Amino acid sequence: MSYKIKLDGFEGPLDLLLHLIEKQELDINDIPIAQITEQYLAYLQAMEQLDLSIASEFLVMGATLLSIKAKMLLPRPSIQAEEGEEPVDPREELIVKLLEYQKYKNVVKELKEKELAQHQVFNHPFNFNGFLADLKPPNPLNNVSPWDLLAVYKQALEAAAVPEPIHEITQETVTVGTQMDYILETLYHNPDGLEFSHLLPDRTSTTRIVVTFLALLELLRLSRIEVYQQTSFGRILIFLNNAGGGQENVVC
Amino acid sequence: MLFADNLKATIECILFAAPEPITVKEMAAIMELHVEEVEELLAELTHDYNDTARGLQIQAVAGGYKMTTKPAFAPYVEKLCRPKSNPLSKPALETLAIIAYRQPVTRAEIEAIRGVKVDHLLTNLLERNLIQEVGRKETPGRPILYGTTKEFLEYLGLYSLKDLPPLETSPAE
Amino acid sequence: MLFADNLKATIECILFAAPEPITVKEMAAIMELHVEEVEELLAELTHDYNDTARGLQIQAVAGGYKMTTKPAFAPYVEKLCRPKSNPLSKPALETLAIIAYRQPVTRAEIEAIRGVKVDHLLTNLLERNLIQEVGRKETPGRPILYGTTKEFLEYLGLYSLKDLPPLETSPAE
Repeated sequence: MSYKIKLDGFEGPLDLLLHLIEKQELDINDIPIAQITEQYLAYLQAMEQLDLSIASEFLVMGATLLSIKAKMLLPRPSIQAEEGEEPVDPREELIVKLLEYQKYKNVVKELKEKELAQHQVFNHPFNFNGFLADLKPPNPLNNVSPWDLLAVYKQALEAAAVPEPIHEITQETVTVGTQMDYILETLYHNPDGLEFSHLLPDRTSTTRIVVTFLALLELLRLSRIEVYQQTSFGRILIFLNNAGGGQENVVC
Repeated sequence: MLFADNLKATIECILFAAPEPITVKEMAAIMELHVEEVEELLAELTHDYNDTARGLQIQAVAGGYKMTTKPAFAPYVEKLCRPKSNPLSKPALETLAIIAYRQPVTRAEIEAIRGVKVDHLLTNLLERNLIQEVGRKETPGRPILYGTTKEFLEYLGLYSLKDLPPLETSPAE
Repeated sequence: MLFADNLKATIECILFAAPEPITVKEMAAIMELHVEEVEELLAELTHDYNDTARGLQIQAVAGGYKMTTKPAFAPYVEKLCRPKSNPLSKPALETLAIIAYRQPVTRAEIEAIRGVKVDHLLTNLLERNLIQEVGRKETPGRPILYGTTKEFLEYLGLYSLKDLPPLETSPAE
Protein backbone atom coordinates (compact mmCIF):
# COMPACT_ATOMS: atom_id res chain seq x y z
CA MET A 1 0.00 0.00 0.00
CA SER A 2 1.49 3.31 -1.05
CA TYR A 3 0.13 5.00 2.06
CA LYS A 4 2.84 3.38 4.12
CA ILE A 5 5.32 6.02 3.16
CA LYS A 6 6.22 8.51 5.87
CA LEU A 7 3.18 7.83 7.99
CA ASP A 8 4.68 9.38 11.07
CA GLY A 9 6.00 12.24 8.98
CA PHE A 10 2.75 14.13 9.41
CA GLU A 11 2.70 16.57 12.20
CA GLY A 12 -1.08 16.44 12.58
CA PRO A 13 -4.36 15.79 10.84
CA LEU A 14 -4.31 19.17 9.05
CA ASP A 15 -0.85 18.41 7.71
CA LEU A 16 -2.05 15.05 6.43
CA LEU A 17 -5.18 16.52 4.83
CA LEU A 18 -3.20 19.24 3.10
CA HIS A 19 -0.81 16.63 1.82
CA LEU A 20 -3.68 14.63 0.32
CA ILE A 21 -5.20 17.75 -1.26
CA GLU A 22 -1.94 19.06 -2.67
CA LYS A 23 -0.78 15.72 -3.97
CA GLN A 24 -3.91 15.37 -6.05
CA GLU A 25 -4.02 19.05 -6.95
CA LEU A 26 -7.51 19.39 -5.57
CA ASP A 27 -9.21 22.74 -5.05
CA ILE A 28 -8.99 23.43 -1.38
CA ASN A 29 -12.13 25.58 -1.55
CA ASP A 30 -14.17 22.73 -2.97
CA ILE A 31 -12.85 19.59 -1.39
CA PRO A 32 -14.38 16.36 -2.68
CA ILE A 33 -15.15 15.34 0.84
CA ALA A 34 -16.12 11.73 0.18
CA GLN A 35 -12.87 11.05 -1.67
CA ILE A 36 -10.69 12.81 0.89
CA THR A 37 -12.42 11.12 3.81
CA GLU A 38 -11.83 7.73 2.28
CA GLN A 39 -8.14 8.44 1.72
CA TYR A 40 -7.72 9.92 5.15
CA LEU A 41 -9.27 6.91 6.84
CA ALA A 42 -7.10 4.62 4.74
CA TYR A 43 -4.08 6.37 6.22
CA LEU A 44 -5.35 5.82 9.73
CA GLN A 45 -5.96 2.18 8.96
CA ALA A 46 -2.45 1.80 7.62
CA MET A 47 -1.11 3.36 10.76
CA GLU A 48 -3.08 0.91 12.84
CA GLN A 49 -1.75 -2.01 10.84
CA LEU A 50 1.76 -0.78 11.45
CA ASP A 51 0.86 -0.71 15.11
CA LEU A 52 1.64 2.97 15.35
CA SER A 53 -0.18 4.65 18.15
CA ILE A 54 -2.46 7.15 16.52
CA ALA A 55 -2.62 10.48 18.23
CA SER A 56 -6.14 11.38 19.31
CA GLU A 57 -6.14 14.47 17.08
CA PHE A 58 -6.08 12.18 14.02
CA LEU A 59 -9.10 10.25 15.25
CA VAL A 60 -11.03 13.42 16.04
CA MET A 61 -10.41 14.65 12.51
CA GLY A 62 -11.55 11.31 11.10
CA ALA A 63 -14.83 11.69 12.96
CA THR A 64 -15.18 15.27 11.78
CA LEU A 65 -14.68 14.22 8.16
CA LEU A 66 -17.29 11.50 8.48
CA SER A 67 -19.77 13.90 10.00
CA ILE A 68 -19.19 16.43 7.22
CA LYS A 69 -19.60 13.68 4.65
CA ALA A 70 -22.90 12.67 6.24
CA LYS A 71 -24.20 16.25 6.24
CA MET A 72 -23.26 16.62 2.57
CA LEU A 73 -25.37 13.58 1.74
CA LEU A 74 -28.46 15.13 3.29
CA PRO A 75 -30.73 16.95 0.88
CA ARG A 76 -29.82 20.63 0.70
CA PRO A 77 -32.95 22.21 2.19
CA SER A 78 -32.68 20.22 5.38
CA ILE A 79 -29.35 21.71 6.25
CA GLN A 80 -30.53 25.18 5.40
CA ALA A 81 -30.57 27.27 8.52
CA GLU A 82 -33.40 29.51 9.61
CA GLU A 83 -35.01 31.71 7.03
CA GLY A 84 -33.02 34.60 5.67
CA GLU A 85 -29.71 32.89 6.22
CA GLU A 86 -27.50 31.46 3.53
CA PRO A 87 -27.21 27.71 3.51
CA VAL A 88 -24.06 26.73 5.32
CA ASP A 89 -21.53 24.52 3.57
CA PRO A 90 -20.66 21.83 6.12
CA ARG A 91 -17.08 21.95 4.86
CA GLU A 92 -16.66 25.63 5.56
CA GLU A 93 -15.13 25.41 9.02
CA LEU A 94 -12.64 22.80 7.88
CA ILE A 95 -11.73 24.81 4.78
CA VAL A 96 -11.08 27.92 6.84
CA LYS A 97 -8.81 25.91 9.13
CA LEU A 98 -6.94 24.34 6.25
CA LEU A 99 -6.40 27.68 4.51
CA GLU A 100 -5.12 29.22 7.74
CA TYR A 101 -2.78 26.33 8.40
CA GLN A 102 -1.58 26.34 4.81
CA LYS A 103 -0.46 29.95 5.10
CA TYR A 104 2.00 29.03 7.85
CA LYS A 105 3.04 25.80 6.21
CA ASN A 106 3.93 27.74 3.07
CA VAL A 107 5.91 30.44 4.82
CA VAL A 108 7.95 27.88 6.73
CA LYS A 109 9.87 27.05 3.56
CA GLU A 110 11.03 30.63 3.28
CA LEU A 111 11.85 30.89 6.98
CA LYS A 112 13.86 27.69 6.72
CA GLU A 113 15.99 29.28 4.02
CA LYS A 114 16.60 32.30 6.21
CA GLU A 115 17.46 30.07 9.14
CA LEU A 116 19.98 28.07 7.13
CA ALA A 117 21.49 31.26 5.70
CA GLN A 118 22.07 32.57 9.23
CA HIS A 119 23.62 29.25 10.16
CA GLN A 120 26.30 30.05 7.59
CA VAL A 121 27.50 33.23 9.26
CA PHE A 122 29.65 33.49 12.35
CA ASN A 123 30.33 36.11 14.96
CA HIS A 124 33.60 37.20 16.41
CA PRO A 125 33.98 35.77 19.93
CA PHE A 126 35.24 39.02 21.40
CA ASN A 127 36.74 38.52 24.82
CA PHE A 128 35.53 41.43 26.95
CA ASN A 129 37.36 40.31 30.06
CA GLY A 130 40.62 39.84 28.23
CA PHE A 131 40.24 43.25 26.68
CA LEU A 132 39.45 44.93 29.98
CA ALA A 133 42.31 43.15 31.75
CA ASP A 134 44.74 44.98 29.50
CA LEU A 135 43.25 48.35 30.40
CA LYS A 136 43.65 50.43 33.52
CA PRO A 137 40.60 49.97 35.74
CA PRO A 138 38.24 52.94 35.73
CA ASN A 139 38.74 55.55 38.40
CA PRO A 140 36.18 54.76 41.11
CA LEU A 141 36.83 58.20 42.62
CA ASN A 142 36.03 59.93 39.37
CA ASN A 143 33.72 62.51 40.90
CA VAL A 144 35.26 62.62 44.36
CA SER A 145 37.66 65.34 45.48
CA PRO A 146 39.87 65.16 48.58
CA TRP A 147 37.55 67.73 50.12
CA ASP A 148 34.57 65.48 49.55
CA LEU A 149 36.44 62.79 51.38
CA LEU A 150 37.03 65.14 54.30
CA ALA A 151 33.37 66.12 54.39
CA VAL A 152 32.28 62.47 54.43
CA TYR A 153 34.77 61.71 57.19
CA LYS A 154 33.48 64.59 59.33
CA GLN A 155 29.92 63.40 58.84
CA ALA A 156 30.91 59.91 59.92
CA LEU A 157 32.58 61.23 63.04
CA GLU A 158 29.58 63.38 63.93
CA ALA A 159 27.18 60.52 63.40
CA ALA A 160 29.34 58.30 65.55
CA ALA A 161 29.48 60.87 68.37
CA VAL A 162 25.71 61.13 68.88
CA PRO A 163 24.21 57.72 69.60
CA GLU A 164 26.85 56.34 71.91
CA PRO A 165 25.91 58.10 75.16
CA ILE A 166 22.27 57.06 74.74
CA HIS A 167 23.29 53.43 74.55
CA GLU A 168 25.27 53.67 77.76
CA ILE A 169 22.27 54.84 79.77
CA THR A 170 19.87 52.17 78.65
CA GLN A 171 19.45 49.39 81.16
CA GLU A 172 19.48 46.13 79.31
CA THR A 173 16.82 43.70 80.39
CA VAL A 174 17.61 40.36 78.85
CA THR A 175 16.35 37.05 80.15
CA VAL A 176 17.13 33.53 79.05
CA GLY A 177 13.48 33.18 77.97
CA THR A 178 13.42 36.23 75.69
CA GLN A 179 16.77 35.24 74.20
CA MET A 180 15.50 31.73 73.50
CA ASP A 181 12.56 33.17 71.58
CA TYR A 182 14.88 35.57 69.82
CA ILE A 183 17.28 32.78 68.80
CA LEU A 184 14.48 30.55 67.49
CA GLU A 185 12.99 33.43 65.55
CA THR A 186 16.34 34.48 64.09
CA LEU A 187 17.25 30.92 63.11
CA TYR A 188 13.84 30.48 61.51
CA HIS A 189 14.65 33.34 59.15
CA ASN A 190 18.16 32.00 58.48
CA PRO A 191 17.75 28.38 57.37
CA ASP A 192 21.37 28.31 56.21
CA GLY A 193 22.59 28.57 59.77
CA LEU A 194 24.24 31.32 61.80
CA GLU A 195 27.31 31.76 63.91
CA PHE A 196 26.91 32.69 67.55
CA SER A 197 28.23 36.20 66.91
CA HIS A 198 25.38 36.77 64.49
CA LEU A 199 22.93 36.41 67.32
CA LEU A 200 24.38 39.47 69.02
CA PRO A 201 24.25 43.11 68.08
CA ASP A 202 27.48 44.81 67.08
CA ARG A 203 28.26 46.37 70.40
CA THR A 204 26.65 44.73 73.34
CA SER A 205 26.94 44.10 77.02
CA THR A 206 28.65 41.16 78.63
CA THR A 207 25.31 40.35 80.27
CA ARG A 208 23.62 39.92 76.91
CA ILE A 209 26.42 37.69 75.63
CA VAL A 210 26.25 35.46 78.71
CA VAL A 211 22.44 35.28 78.73
CA THR A 212 22.31 34.54 75.00
CA PHE A 213 24.82 31.76 75.47
CA LEU A 214 22.78 30.27 78.31
CA ALA A 215 19.70 30.44 76.12
CA LEU A 216 21.63 28.62 73.40
CA LEU A 217 22.62 25.83 75.78
CA GLU A 218 19.05 25.47 76.96
CA LEU A 219 17.73 25.20 73.38
CA LEU A 220 20.39 22.64 72.61
CA ARG A 221 19.30 20.58 75.62
CA LEU A 222 15.71 20.74 74.43
CA SER A 223 16.87 19.65 70.92
CA ARG A 224 15.25 22.72 69.42
CA ILE A 225 18.49 23.63 67.68
CA GLU A 226 21.50 21.87 66.22
CA VAL A 227 25.12 22.87 66.07
CA TYR A 228 27.61 21.87 63.39
CA GLN A 229 31.31 22.32 62.91
CA GLN A 230 32.68 21.07 59.60
CA THR A 231 36.36 21.08 60.49
CA SER A 232 38.20 21.48 63.77
CA PHE A 233 38.63 25.18 64.53
CA GLY A 234 36.20 25.85 61.66
CA ARG A 235 33.09 27.98 61.87
CA ILE A 236 30.46 26.70 64.26
CA LEU A 237 27.02 27.02 62.69
CA ILE A 238 23.72 26.93 64.54
CA PHE A 239 20.55 25.61 62.85
CA LEU A 240 16.95 25.21 63.83
CA ASN A 241 16.23 21.54 64.53
CA ASN A 242 13.30 20.83 62.28
CA ALA A 243 13.35 17.11 62.96
CA GLY A 244 12.39 16.80 66.58
CA GLY A 245 12.04 18.39 69.96
CA GLY A 246 9.47 20.78 68.63
CA GLN A 247 6.77 19.61 71.01
CA GLU A 248 8.35 20.78 74.19
CA ASN A 249 7.31 24.20 75.22
CA VAL A 250 9.83 26.74 76.18
CA VAL A 251 9.51 27.43 79.86
CA CYS A 252 11.46 30.03 81.61
CA MET B 1 39.15 64.62 17.82
CA LEU B 2 38.53 61.90 15.28
CA PHE B 3 38.91 62.35 11.55
CA ALA B 4 36.41 60.94 9.07
CA ASP B 5 38.50 57.85 8.36
CA ASN B 6 38.97 57.29 12.03
CA LEU B 7 35.25 57.59 12.59
CA LYS B 8 34.62 54.75 10.20
CA ALA B 9 37.39 52.78 11.86
CA THR B 10 35.76 53.39 15.23
CA ILE B 11 32.46 51.99 13.99
CA GLU B 12 34.40 49.05 12.65
CA CYS B 13 35.87 48.43 16.11
CA ILE B 14 32.54 48.72 17.83
CA LEU B 15 30.84 46.32 15.40
CA PHE B 16 33.73 43.91 15.77
CA ALA B 17 33.61 43.89 19.56
CA ALA B 18 29.86 44.10 20.19
CA PRO B 19 28.53 40.77 21.45
CA GLU B 20 25.11 41.34 19.90
CA PRO B 21 23.62 43.59 17.24
CA ILE B 22 24.21 47.18 18.22
CA THR B 23 21.89 50.03 17.28
CA VAL B 24 22.92 53.23 15.57
CA LYS B 25 21.75 55.06 18.65
CA GLU B 26 24.08 53.07 20.89
CA MET B 27 26.98 53.68 18.54
CA ALA B 28 26.19 57.39 18.45
CA ALA B 29 26.22 57.49 22.26
CA ILE B 30 29.60 55.77 22.44
CA MET B 31 31.12 58.02 19.80
CA GLU B 32 29.37 61.17 20.96
CA LEU B 33 28.05 61.83 17.47
CA HIS B 34 24.63 62.49 16.01
CA VAL B 35 22.61 59.50 14.87
CA GLU B 36 22.57 60.87 11.32
CA GLU B 37 26.37 61.06 11.18
CA VAL B 38 26.68 57.48 12.38
CA GLU B 39 24.09 56.35 9.86
CA GLU B 40 26.07 57.90 7.04
CA LEU B 41 29.39 56.44 8.18
CA LEU B 42 27.80 53.07 8.74
CA ALA B 43 26.35 53.06 5.23
CA GLU B 44 29.80 53.77 3.81
CA LEU B 45 31.43 51.10 5.92
CA THR B 46 28.74 48.56 5.04
CA HIS B 47 29.34 49.32 1.39
CA ASP B 48 33.14 48.91 1.84
CA TYR B 49 32.58 45.53 3.39
CA ASN B 50 29.72 43.98 1.55
CA ASP B 51 30.62 44.94 -1.99
CA THR B 52 34.25 43.99 -2.01
CA ALA B 53 36.28 40.83 -2.01
CA ARG B 54 36.22 40.58 1.74
CA GLY B 55 35.36 37.71 4.00
CA LEU B 56 33.34 39.77 6.43
CA GLN B 57 30.03 41.58 6.11
CA ILE B 58 27.92 43.98 8.11
CA GLN B 59 24.41 42.67 8.67
CA ALA B 60 21.32 44.64 9.67
CA VAL B 61 19.58 42.38 12.16
CA ALA B 62 17.32 42.60 15.19
CA GLY B 63 17.10 46.38 15.07
CA GLY B 64 20.88 46.77 14.99
CA TYR B 65 24.03 45.93 13.12
CA LYS B 66 26.63 43.26 13.51
CA MET B 67 29.75 42.04 11.80
CA THR B 68 29.73 38.42 10.64
CA THR B 69 31.55 36.17 8.23
CA LYS B 70 30.08 35.95 4.75
CA PRO B 71 28.08 32.76 4.16
CA ALA B 72 30.35 31.66 1.30
CA PHE B 73 33.15 30.95 3.76
CA ALA B 74 31.09 28.88 6.16
CA PRO B 75 32.77 25.58 5.21
CA TYR B 76 36.12 26.93 6.41
CA VAL B 77 34.86 28.64 9.52
CA GLU B 78 32.93 25.54 10.51
CA LYS B 79 36.18 23.62 10.68
CA LEU B 80 37.32 26.04 13.32
CA CYS B 81 34.31 26.87 15.47
CA ARG B 82 31.96 24.92 17.57
CA PRO B 83 29.16 24.05 15.16
CA LYS B 84 26.03 26.11 15.56
CA SER B 85 23.05 24.56 17.30
CA ASN B 86 20.95 22.30 15.12
CA PRO B 87 18.44 23.93 12.83
CA LEU B 88 14.85 23.80 14.07
CA SER B 89 12.62 20.86 13.21
CA LYS B 90 9.76 21.53 10.82
CA PRO B 91 7.09 21.42 13.55
CA ALA B 92 9.16 23.78 15.73
CA LEU B 93 9.64 26.22 12.86
CA GLU B 94 5.94 26.02 12.01
CA THR B 95 5.03 26.83 15.62
CA LEU B 96 7.57 29.63 15.65
CA ALA B 97 6.06 31.04 12.45
CA ILE B 98 2.58 31.07 13.95
CA ILE B 99 3.89 32.90 17.02
CA ALA B 100 5.87 35.37 14.89
CA TYR B 101 2.89 36.33 12.75
CA ARG B 102 0.15 36.15 15.37
CA GLN B 103 1.91 37.49 18.46
CA PRO B 104 0.88 37.89 21.18
CA VAL B 105 -0.72 34.47 21.02
CA THR B 106 -1.71 31.75 23.51
CA ARG B 107 -0.86 28.09 23.38
CA ALA B 108 -4.50 27.19 22.71
CA GLU B 109 -4.59 29.55 19.74
CA ILE B 110 -1.45 27.99 18.27
CA GLU B 111 -2.86 24.51 18.80
CA ALA B 112 -6.11 25.52 17.10
CA ILE B 113 -4.15 26.48 13.98
CA ARG B 114 -1.78 23.52 13.93
CA GLY B 115 -4.38 20.98 15.04
CA VAL B 116 -1.93 19.32 17.42
CA LYS B 117 -0.46 19.91 20.86
CA VAL B 118 2.55 22.18 21.04
CA ASP B 119 3.70 22.03 24.71
CA HIS B 120 7.07 20.45 24.09
CA LEU B 121 7.69 22.65 21.06
CA LEU B 122 7.03 25.76 23.14
CA THR B 123 9.45 24.51 25.80
CA ASN B 124 12.08 23.97 23.14
CA LEU B 125 11.57 27.43 21.63
CA LEU B 126 11.63 29.04 25.08
CA GLU B 127 14.87 27.23 25.91
CA ARG B 128 16.44 28.44 22.71
CA ASN B 129 15.40 31.94 23.65
CA LEU B 130 13.51 32.38 20.39
CA ILE B 131 10.19 33.12 22.09
CA GLN B 132 9.23 34.58 25.44
CA GLU B 133 6.20 35.09 27.62
CA VAL B 134 4.89 38.56 26.94
CA GLY B 135 1.91 38.69 29.26
CA ARG B 136 -1.42 37.11 30.09
CA LYS B 137 -4.59 37.17 28.05
CA GLU B 138 -7.47 38.71 29.96
CA THR B 139 -9.78 35.76 29.38
CA PRO B 140 -10.81 33.02 31.82
CA GLY B 141 -7.74 31.19 33.08
CA ARG B 142 -5.57 34.15 32.07
CA PRO B 143 -3.49 32.04 29.65
CA ILE B 144 0.12 33.00 28.91
CA LEU B 145 0.71 35.03 25.77
CA TYR B 146 3.83 34.30 23.73
CA GLY B 147 5.85 36.54 21.46
CA THR B 148 9.18 36.35 19.69
CA THR B 149 12.48 37.67 21.09
CA LYS B 150 15.28 39.82 19.73
CA GLU B 151 17.24 36.58 19.37
CA PHE B 152 14.52 35.32 17.03
CA LEU B 153 15.17 38.22 14.67
CA GLU B 154 18.89 37.56 14.85
CA TYR B 155 18.30 33.85 14.34
CA LEU B 156 16.57 34.44 11.01
CA GLY B 157 18.67 37.46 10.08
CA LEU B 158 15.68 39.83 10.14
CA TYR B 159 15.97 43.51 11.01
CA SER B 160 12.43 43.72 12.33
CA LEU B 161 9.18 41.75 12.34
CA LYS B 162 8.14 43.78 9.32
CA ASP B 163 10.77 41.88 7.32
CA LEU B 164 8.96 38.57 7.76
CA PRO B 165 7.90 37.24 4.36
CA PRO B 166 4.21 37.90 3.65
CA LEU B 167 1.74 35.12 4.37
CA GLU B 168 0.27 33.65 1.19
CA THR B 169 -2.60 31.24 0.90
CA SER B 170 -1.63 29.68 -2.37
CA PRO B 171 1.25 27.22 -2.37
CA ALA B 172 4.50 29.16 -2.55
CA GLU B 173 5.93 27.40 -5.58
CA MET C 1 38.25 26.26 -5.92
CA LEU C 2 39.08 29.58 -4.32
CA PHE C 3 40.52 32.56 -6.16
CA ALA C 4 43.30 34.65 -4.74
CA ASP C 5 40.94 37.31 -3.40
CA ASN C 6 38.80 34.65 -1.86
CA LEU C 7 41.81 33.08 -0.25
CA LYS C 8 42.59 36.31 1.56
CA ALA C 9 38.93 36.62 2.50
CA THR C 10 38.99 33.09 3.88
CA ILE C 11 41.94 33.92 6.10
CA GLU C 12 40.07 37.03 7.18
CA CYS C 13 37.07 34.88 8.18
CA ILE C 14 39.21 32.40 10.04
CA LEU C 15 41.03 35.11 12.00
CA PHE C 16 37.71 36.81 12.74
CA ALA C 17 35.93 33.71 14.00
CA ALA C 18 38.80 31.99 15.81
CA PRO C 19 38.31 32.06 19.56
CA GLU C 20 42.08 31.95 20.15
CA PRO C 21 45.21 32.94 18.23
CA ILE C 22 45.58 30.57 15.32
CA THR C 23 48.82 29.37 13.74
CA VAL C 24 49.70 29.46 10.05
CA LYS C 25 49.84 25.68 10.14
CA GLU C 26 46.28 25.44 11.43
CA MET C 27 45.07 27.86 8.78
CA ALA C 28 46.88 25.90 6.08
CA ALA C 29 45.17 22.71 7.27
CA ILE C 30 41.73 24.32 7.19
CA MET C 31 42.27 25.79 3.75
CA GLU C 32 44.14 22.80 2.38
CA LEU C 33 47.02 24.98 1.25
CA HIS C 34 50.77 24.96 1.79
CA VAL C 35 52.10 26.82 4.79
CA GLU C 36 54.12 29.08 2.48
CA GLU C 37 51.03 30.10 0.56
CA VAL C 38 49.17 30.96 3.73
CA GLU C 39 52.16 32.93 5.00
CA GLU C 40 52.18 35.00 1.85
CA LEU C 41 48.45 35.66 1.90
CA LEU C 42 48.57 36.45 5.59
CA ALA C 43 51.36 38.95 5.05
CA GLU C 44 49.27 40.70 2.39
CA LEU C 45 46.19 40.72 4.55
CA THR C 46 48.13 42.00 7.56
CA HIS C 47 49.46 44.76 5.38
CA ASP C 48 45.95 45.64 4.15
CA TYR C 49 44.75 45.89 7.71
CA ASN C 50 47.59 47.44 9.60
CA ASP C 51 48.68 50.12 7.18
CA THR C 52 45.32 51.61 6.33
CA ALA C 53 42.72 53.67 8.04
CA ARG C 54 41.05 50.67 9.57
CA GLY C 55 39.98 50.01 13.12
CA LEU C 56 41.14 46.42 13.21
CA GLN C 57 44.57 44.87 13.03
CA ILE C 58 46.12 41.46 12.72
CA GLN C 59 48.45 40.74 15.59
CA ALA C 60 51.09 38.07 15.93
CA VAL C 61 50.70 36.66 19.42
CA ALA C 62 51.58 33.49 21.28
CA GLY C 63 52.89 31.75 18.19
CA GLY C 64 49.73 32.53 16.24
CA TYR C 65 47.69 35.33 14.78
CA LYS C 66 44.54 37.06 15.87
CA MET C 67 42.33 39.93 14.82
CA THR C 68 41.96 42.68 17.40
CA THR C 69 40.93 46.30 17.62
CA LYS C 70 43.70 48.86 17.19
CA PRO C 71 44.82 50.37 20.49
CA ALA C 72 43.86 53.88 19.38
CA PHE C 73 40.20 52.90 19.54
CA ALA C 74 40.36 51.22 22.91
CA PRO C 75 38.46 54.01 24.69
CA TYR C 76 35.42 53.38 22.46
CA VAL C 77 35.54 49.65 22.86
CA GLU C 78 35.89 50.21 26.58
CA LYS C 79 32.70 52.26 26.60
CA LEU C 80 30.99 49.33 24.93
CA CYS C 81 32.29 46.79 27.43
CA ARG C 82 31.83 49.00 30.43
CA PRO C 83 28.85 51.19 29.70
CA LYS C 84 28.76 52.71 33.16
CA SER C 85 31.64 52.66 35.57
CA ASN C 86 30.27 52.04 39.02
CA PRO C 87 30.88 54.93 41.37
CA LEU C 88 31.41 54.11 45.03
CA SER C 89 28.34 53.92 47.22
CA LYS C 90 27.96 56.41 50.05
CA PRO C 91 28.79 53.83 52.76
CA ALA C 92 31.85 52.67 50.82
CA LEU C 93 33.07 56.23 50.42
CA GLU C 94 32.53 56.88 54.13
CA THR C 95 34.51 53.76 55.03
CA LEU C 96 37.25 54.82 52.65
CA ALA C 97 37.38 58.28 54.26
CA ILE C 98 37.72 56.76 57.72
CA ILE C 99 40.54 54.53 56.54
CA ALA C 100 42.26 57.42 54.74
CA TYR C 101 42.26 59.63 57.82
CA ARG C 102 42.80 57.02 60.50
CA GLN C 103 45.18 54.61 58.82
CA PRO C 104 46.44 52.16 59.84
CA VAL C 105 43.09 51.10 61.22
CA THR C 106 41.34 47.79 62.05
CA ARG C 107 37.91 46.66 60.95
CA ALA C 108 36.63 46.87 64.52
CA GLU C 109 37.80 50.47 64.79
CA ILE C 110 36.00 51.40 61.58
CA GLU C 111 32.88 49.62 62.76
CA ALA C 112 33.05 51.48 66.06
CA ILE C 113 32.78 54.76 64.16
CA ARG C 114 30.25 53.68 61.54
CA GLY C 115 28.13 51.67 63.99
CA VAL C 116 27.52 48.89 61.43
CA LYS C 117 29.42 45.96 59.95
CA VAL C 118 31.77 46.89 57.12
CA ASP C 119 33.04 43.49 55.88
CA HIS C 120 31.52 43.71 52.43
CA LEU C 121 32.51 47.35 52.08
CA LEU C 122 36.12 46.46 52.86
CA THR C 123 35.99 43.66 50.28
CA ASN C 124 34.67 46.11 47.72
CA LEU C 125 37.40 48.66 48.48
CA LEU C 126 40.07 45.97 48.39
CA GLU C 127 38.80 44.72 45.02
CA ARG C 128 38.89 48.21 43.62
CA ASN C 129 42.44 48.52 44.80
CA LEU C 130 41.66 51.56 46.96
CA ILE C 131 42.82 50.04 50.25
CA GLN C 132 45.23 47.29 51.24
CA GLU C 133 46.30 45.32 54.27
CA VAL C 134 49.25 47.06 55.82
CA GLY C 135 49.97 44.83 58.81
CA ARG C 136 48.57 43.41 62.02
CA LYS C 137 47.74 45.22 65.21
CA GLU C 138 49.58 43.80 68.21
CA THR C 139 46.46 43.31 70.30
CA PRO C 140 44.57 40.09 71.12
CA GLY C 141 43.47 38.41 67.90
CA ARG C 142 46.08 40.40 65.95
CA PRO C 143 43.46 42.09 63.73
CA ILE C 144 44.39 43.21 60.22
CA LEU C 145 45.30 46.86 59.76
CA TYR C 146 44.09 48.64 56.65
CA GLY C 147 45.56 51.60 54.80
CA THR C 148 45.03 53.30 51.45
CA THR C 149 46.93 52.36 48.29
CA LYS C 150 49.10 54.24 45.84
CA GLU C 151 46.19 54.03 43.39
CA PHE C 152 43.97 55.80 45.92
CA LEU C 153 46.32 58.80 45.81
CA GLU C 154 46.45 58.61 42.01
CA TYR C 155 42.68 58.59 41.69
CA LEU C 156 42.38 61.63 43.90
CA GLY C 157 45.28 63.37 42.19
CA LEU C 158 47.25 63.58 45.46
CA TYR C 159 51.00 63.35 45.76
CA SER C 160 51.00 61.94 49.27
CA LEU C 161 48.68 61.38 52.20
CA LYS C 162 49.90 64.67 53.65
CA ASP C 163 47.98 66.38 50.88
CA LEU C 164 44.63 65.21 52.24
CA PRO C 165 42.81 68.29 53.51
CA PRO C 166 43.46 68.56 57.27
CA LEU C 167 40.74 67.94 59.78
CA GLU C 168 41.05 71.24 61.64
CA THR C 169 38.39 70.55 64.20
CA SER C 170 39.92 67.20 64.85
CA PRO C 171 38.36 65.65 67.94
CA ALA C 172 40.88 64.46 70.47
CA GLU C 173 41.84 60.88 69.79
